[in-house]
Amino acid sequence: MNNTLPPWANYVLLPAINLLVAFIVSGLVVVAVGENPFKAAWLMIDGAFGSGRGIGFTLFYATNFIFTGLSVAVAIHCGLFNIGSEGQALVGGLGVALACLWLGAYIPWWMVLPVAIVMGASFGAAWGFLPGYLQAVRGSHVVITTIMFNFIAAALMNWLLVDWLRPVGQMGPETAVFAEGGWLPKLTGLMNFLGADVRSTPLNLSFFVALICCFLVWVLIWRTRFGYGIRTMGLSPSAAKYAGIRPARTVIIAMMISGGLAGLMALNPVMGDLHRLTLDIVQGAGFVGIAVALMGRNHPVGIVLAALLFGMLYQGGAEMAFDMPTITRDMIVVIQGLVILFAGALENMFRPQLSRFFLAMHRRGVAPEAEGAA
Amino acid sequence: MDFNATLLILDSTLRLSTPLLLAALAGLYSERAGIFDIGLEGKMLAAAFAAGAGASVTGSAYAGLLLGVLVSVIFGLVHGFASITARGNQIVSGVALNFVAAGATVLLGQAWFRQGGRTPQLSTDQRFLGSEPNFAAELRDIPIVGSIVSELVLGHSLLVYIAFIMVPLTWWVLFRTRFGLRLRAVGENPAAVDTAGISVTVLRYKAVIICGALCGVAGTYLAISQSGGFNNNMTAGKGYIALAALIFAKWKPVPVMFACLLFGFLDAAAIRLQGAELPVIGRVPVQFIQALPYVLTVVLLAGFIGRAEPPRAGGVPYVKER
Amino acid sequence: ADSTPAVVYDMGGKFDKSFNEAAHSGAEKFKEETGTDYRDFEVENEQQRAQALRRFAEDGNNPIAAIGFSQQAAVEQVAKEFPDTKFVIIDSVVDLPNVRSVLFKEHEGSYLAGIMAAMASESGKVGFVGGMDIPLIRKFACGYKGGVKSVKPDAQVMENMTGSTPTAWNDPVKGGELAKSQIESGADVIFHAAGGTGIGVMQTAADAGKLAIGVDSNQNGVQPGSVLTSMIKRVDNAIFDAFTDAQSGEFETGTVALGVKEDGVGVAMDDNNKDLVSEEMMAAVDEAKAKIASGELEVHDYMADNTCTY
Amino acid sequence: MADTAAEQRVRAHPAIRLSGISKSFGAVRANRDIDLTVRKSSIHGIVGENGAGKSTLMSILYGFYQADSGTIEVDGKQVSIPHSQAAIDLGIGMVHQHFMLVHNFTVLENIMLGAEGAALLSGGMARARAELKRIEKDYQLEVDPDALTEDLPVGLQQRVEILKALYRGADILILDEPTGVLTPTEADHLFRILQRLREEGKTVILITHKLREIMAVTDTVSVMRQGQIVDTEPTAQTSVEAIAEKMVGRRVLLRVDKKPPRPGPVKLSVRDLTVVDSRKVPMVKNVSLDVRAGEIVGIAGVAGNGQSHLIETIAGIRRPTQGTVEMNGKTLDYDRLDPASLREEGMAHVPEDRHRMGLVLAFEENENAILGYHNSAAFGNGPFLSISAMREHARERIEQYDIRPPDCRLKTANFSGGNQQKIVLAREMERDPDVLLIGQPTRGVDVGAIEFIHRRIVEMRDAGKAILLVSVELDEIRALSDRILVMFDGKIVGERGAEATEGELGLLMAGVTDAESDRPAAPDLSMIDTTPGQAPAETQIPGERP
Ligand SMILES: Nc1ncnc2c1ncn2[C@@H]1O[C@H](COP(=O)(O)OP(=O)(O)OP(=O)(O)O)[C@@H](O)[C@H]1O
Ligand SMILES: Nc1ncnc2c1ncn2[C@@H]1O[C@H](COP(=O)(O)OP(=O)(O)OP(=O)(O)O)[C@@H](O)[C@H]1O
Ligand SMILES: [Mg+2]
Ligand SMILES: [Mg+2]
Repeated sequence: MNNTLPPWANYVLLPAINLLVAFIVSGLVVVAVGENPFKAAWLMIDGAFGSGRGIGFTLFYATNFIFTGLSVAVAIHCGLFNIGSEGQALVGGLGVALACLWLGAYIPWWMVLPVAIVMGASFGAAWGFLPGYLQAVRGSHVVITTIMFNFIAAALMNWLLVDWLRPVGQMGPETAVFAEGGWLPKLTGLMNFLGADVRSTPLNLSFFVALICCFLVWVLIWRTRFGYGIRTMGLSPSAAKYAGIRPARTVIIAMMISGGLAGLMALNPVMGDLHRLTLDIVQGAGFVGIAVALMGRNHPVGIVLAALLFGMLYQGGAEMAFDMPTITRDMIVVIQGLVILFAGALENMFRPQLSRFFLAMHRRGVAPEAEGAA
Repeated sequence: MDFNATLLILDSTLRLSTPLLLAALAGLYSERAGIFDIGLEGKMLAAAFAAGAGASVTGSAYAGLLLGVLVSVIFGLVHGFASITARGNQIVSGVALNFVAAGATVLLGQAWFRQGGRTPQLSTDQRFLGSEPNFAAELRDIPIVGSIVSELVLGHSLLVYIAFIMVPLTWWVLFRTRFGLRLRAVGENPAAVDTAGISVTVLRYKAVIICGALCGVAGTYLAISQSGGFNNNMTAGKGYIALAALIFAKWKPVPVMFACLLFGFLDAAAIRLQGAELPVIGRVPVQFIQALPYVLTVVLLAGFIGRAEPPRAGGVPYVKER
Repeated sequence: ADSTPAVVYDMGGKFDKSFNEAAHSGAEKFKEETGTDYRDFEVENEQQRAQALRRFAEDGNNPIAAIGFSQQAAVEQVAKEFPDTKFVIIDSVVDLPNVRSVLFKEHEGSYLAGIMAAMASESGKVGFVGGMDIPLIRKFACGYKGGVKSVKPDAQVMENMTGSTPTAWNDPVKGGELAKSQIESGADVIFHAAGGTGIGVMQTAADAGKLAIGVDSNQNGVQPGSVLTSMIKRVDNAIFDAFTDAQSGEFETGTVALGVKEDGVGVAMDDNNKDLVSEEMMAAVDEAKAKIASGELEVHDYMADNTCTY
Repeated sequence: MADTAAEQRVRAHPAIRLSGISKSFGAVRANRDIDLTVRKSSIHGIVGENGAGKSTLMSILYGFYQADSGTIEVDGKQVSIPHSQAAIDLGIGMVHQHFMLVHNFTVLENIMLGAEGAALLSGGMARARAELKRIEKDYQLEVDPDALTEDLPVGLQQRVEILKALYRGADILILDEPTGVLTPTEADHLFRILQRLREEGKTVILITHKLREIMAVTDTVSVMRQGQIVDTEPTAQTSVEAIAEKMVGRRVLLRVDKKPPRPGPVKLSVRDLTVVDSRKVPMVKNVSLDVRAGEIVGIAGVAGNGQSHLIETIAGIRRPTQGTVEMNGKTLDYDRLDPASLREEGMAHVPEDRHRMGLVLAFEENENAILGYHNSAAFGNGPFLSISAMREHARERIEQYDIRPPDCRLKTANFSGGNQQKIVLAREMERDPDVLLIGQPTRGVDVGAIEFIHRRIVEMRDAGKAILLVSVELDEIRALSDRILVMFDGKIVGERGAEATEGELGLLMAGVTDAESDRPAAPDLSMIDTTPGQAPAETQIPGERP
């Protein structure tokens, strides 16, 4: 795509326009079910940020999306489209849960956490390895294999939970609740200290783990030799070959890092909130991650912002469902879809017009910052 | 397993593969034209809802079918607009439309019918139901052959027959008509089609419309033939299995049919094996059978059993000017 | 304490034509009779269970009813946080001073359903389609079997479970397939305990001109004329009582188990199925009811020892 | 304008008249205000450097691209050609530089595509078969109509393209670099067909880099440079030198004053090297050569005769199928060594295609300045890169090589071609390598920069480096090399000293080896040939980009 947009337009203006359109269409849907879209919007925003509880939940959901967003982004930097974060996160959950089940009863959380992190990440990485390997060595399209692996992961976890991990006499396919050592501290105290008055919130320490991962990913991609290799692979495989960057190795490792990040997502729901492993810990976060990465332009800072947006949708949407009889929880899913559609798939819909506009300004020399991208 | 039980499983295999077959053929048209479509799931779901709602409101199965197809085609056109005109990412577009369908169906269903996203139960005359021709009874008396014919061939719903007729029809369209020639070409090398004086855009839009229509029939089948109304998330991943089948069949019509029958059979078997003890093996984990289609497909993709090479131009928007 | 009560439904949603819907109608009944409004919420994910309960508690709603065993963990958590708020949990036990746990003796109701099935069956073969394969559902199956055998000791009972995960509660297509396979192998009466999946079971039975038995709430009207009866679980009563008790200030906590005796379970009779039910059927059912109530007949409870003795 | 001269000679209507055609791709102005007139039943040649805009102009005439401005006349009538169908209807046919064939179609299917006749194939098939037979007979263009296209050698694939055009009954036939993929005999066959077509009254536009062909077959020749037509003349009235000069826009004569070489020990030694390309066609055949410290060995040859594959193999980008390479006396094990580790061993490589290999256009300048050296201790410690070190290093190079604009954070795509080349040269030359492989050092670079680059190369030699130089610009080879090897058809067909004349080298480049020099000398003109050669088949590496 010939990109004659100045950076600020590319990173801020365009996504903003796309979002706006997405929300307008969502508004129309709200009208279709006979509610007042402005009231809905207000309920959503207030529900997400209006109260300490709301903020807690918003950040809790955002944590998931930061992890999956990073996961997708790392792969994209290597020119890979990993839509398997969903499955990788689920399998990562197994790693986290096992760590907590085994150790939770014997040692405190701060000793369990590192183990859980290692196991979650490595389980996720393992699930990312195979598609990576198949892409790099056998040339199987990573998009298709990762779709398949999502379903294989679901079946696998289903089997494990039903036939192995479910304690006897328990109804649902879930593990037993972990002992205290498998519980990450909630951030309730911190939030209250910061002046929010919340009795309890699912927001937990893994939020900070996510932020740390953002920093690490930034370092990896822009400050390490391997990250340099990843970006070269992603931007010009032929140049990578010329530079002696081994394609297969780079692709496989990138997919493992991507899977590992997805796997870490499981910390948040499993060790941070539910304190047990259930089948629906991921809830589409893997797919939302695609949109988060796209909107965040694959940069950690952008990803955090996009993740907050989707966290707001989840939490605010739930609140909206509380207070609007005819609007059910499914509204969230619709808005999500529309945002992914307009900010993701249709992100270039307005680019030509914008480009022409800026090119014109550039030609007239009105916008000097356009020079950089000319 | 005795003869009769086998027949019954095969019979239900037919019923269960029908939606897969329709969806997979839909995907075939789209992907052969170079438009990847992981939105089969969403299209089917939307169509199922439209069909269910349509049939219950108008009281006519055919109206339901019409609406189902219409809605699914609209979804197809959105996907087309995103991938052909806006040159967006086809995978992302598919993901997005799946989300929209999953949410909107239940949301609207709840708002309109207040039955937890379900559409009202349909009476038999508002549905596509198989009716056994009266000679089926006599046929049964003929040993083996008779019962095979009457069980497997006769008494299915109209849509089942449509699905299976679509297979030879698709083959014929693809390999015996001008449209088919161009469709195959545009999926491999759009520039060749362009320089041959044919509009890539129009051709690809035709493809996504056909894809939408077939998904529409698939969804309709789910909602008002296989069951008596729409039910939230009633596709339950069938769209992805269809996709797997399409790849497993290397984008060829007749193999697609066999792939779908295989996957349908696995499903039929899984249903009956749920929690059941088998004589020798003991208790087979059903989840394993459920995962089998995907595992098989990956093995194929890995090139261990043949090679699955997608259409060359698949997934890439046609851009002349970098 | 005249505060508005609240209900948190399980994932099936409040119009699942099954026990969430039963709870809903109970709440509606309460609203009509007392004029007091109530609030409700359908959860979509694990986080929201606790979130909803807590949200209602913080808003001062009281009592708060949680439908379904999946809510157990959440109720435990939140009930601790709000000792002054009364909670009701259906189908599970939470042992806290401010929680009323309501259990149902599904095996007894299923036993009655079994009797009717056996008597209605001409082929001597009847079917059972369960939702998610969990002890609770096997409890239904076992009681049902007992009822059937009590009438026709040599009758054959086909038993299938839909799945092993929550999706098994909402898969009519699979339900239909299972019913079809049972019908094709001779069953002419099929009892479902499968939530939304049952819709497919009843549909298929109707399509094939066979009989189905509904569950939880009165489903006789779902396929009028081909639903023999419904094994009703009076969740509506449980909710209604809980709400009224709380209003009149006589809300006792602890565990209650409602069976035939307490009229907590039973078989539904209405215009939709009166032509299907014969006098002798009624007679047999009433007799069994009496025996069970008097304790003379003890229906085996699968969950007592995870075995079925029939 | 020389066009006017041409115009006077146009009887009746010209077949084609283009006026004021301009076309930009983003920031690149591919065609700038072009006027071109093509006489009926003539063969009109168009020459020009890579990127001069030839293909773009023809694609506009064929309706593949739309001109930003300008008008087109066919047979004196002004027409608009919004899509290829319009061009086809006007009797215009085009054989594209990059074939427009469907790889998994049969020849027949490819030819029918777009001209099927009826909605059902069966009828059209039969007709097409018959028609094809006729054309094949008339022009001796045999191809098996049922063969799968991807199984055909490129030469035959091009035949299919020509058949496509003839099948549609083209009166005006455009061929974009048709001979790039043809053997000399195949090429001659093609030219006979073109002459035949002209006799039938058809008009042919022939794009090529090979001036020998221009002189041999065209009636008129137009020269393009930097998106403009700089000259159009009757072929008879012009000369190769004249054309060549106009093409490159400078006297193709270069002086580099250099001291006599003081060759040291052998640094690079290649023995019996054989390399096959992705289509398994051998591109390099048993090549052996030595490069000593302090000497420049130049490899001359018409593009596409294996030079690129030779260099890329030595650099470790391709795997040799047989033969050995020794550097500093050590045999290089290519299964173990990749280009990066070879650099550590002291081998630097300036690739001939800077956009495909030498640079990542989306990177900042300072990032490209370490491409291939990104593992070196100088640019960070342990697994980490030091941004400050990278930028510091980049600034030095910018300073030394006078790269403009002097901004190490600017996106590389936004540097001009010449400056992009300087970025690559600076990177490869300044790391004190023992062996330096250089491909096309001055392609698309302005004269000032060429001077500078040549001086640097000689300085490197005097500093005792062993330099292997590949260039399709013979004058460059002659100006720089101490020894000249000539490559033809994958083999080294001769060696000469720096004093060798254009004439003798030209003979060698045309494949006339010393043994058979009695053979009539092909006009020694093929030398001033600027093709990059067909890029190896894997130009676009697959790999989905979001
Ligand atoms: N589709 C395109 N999008 C963007 N830029 C293009 C496109 N096609 C050509 N260009 C640019 O336009 C200029 C002219 O390209 P063109 O292919 O016409 O040159 P050419 O004379 O045919 O070169 P060659 O001899 O290598 O074929 C080049 O700078 C090229 O990079
Ligand atoms: N592919 C491209 N993308 C963006 N901008 C480009 C591109 N190619 C050229 N430009 C812009 O156009 C300007 C002129 O580029 P061009 O390569 O034509 O320079 P030039 O006149 O050939 O100079 P030189 O002789 O040094 O190559 C460059 O300075 C650059 O800013
Ligand atoms: Mg060209
Ligand atoms: Mg230039």
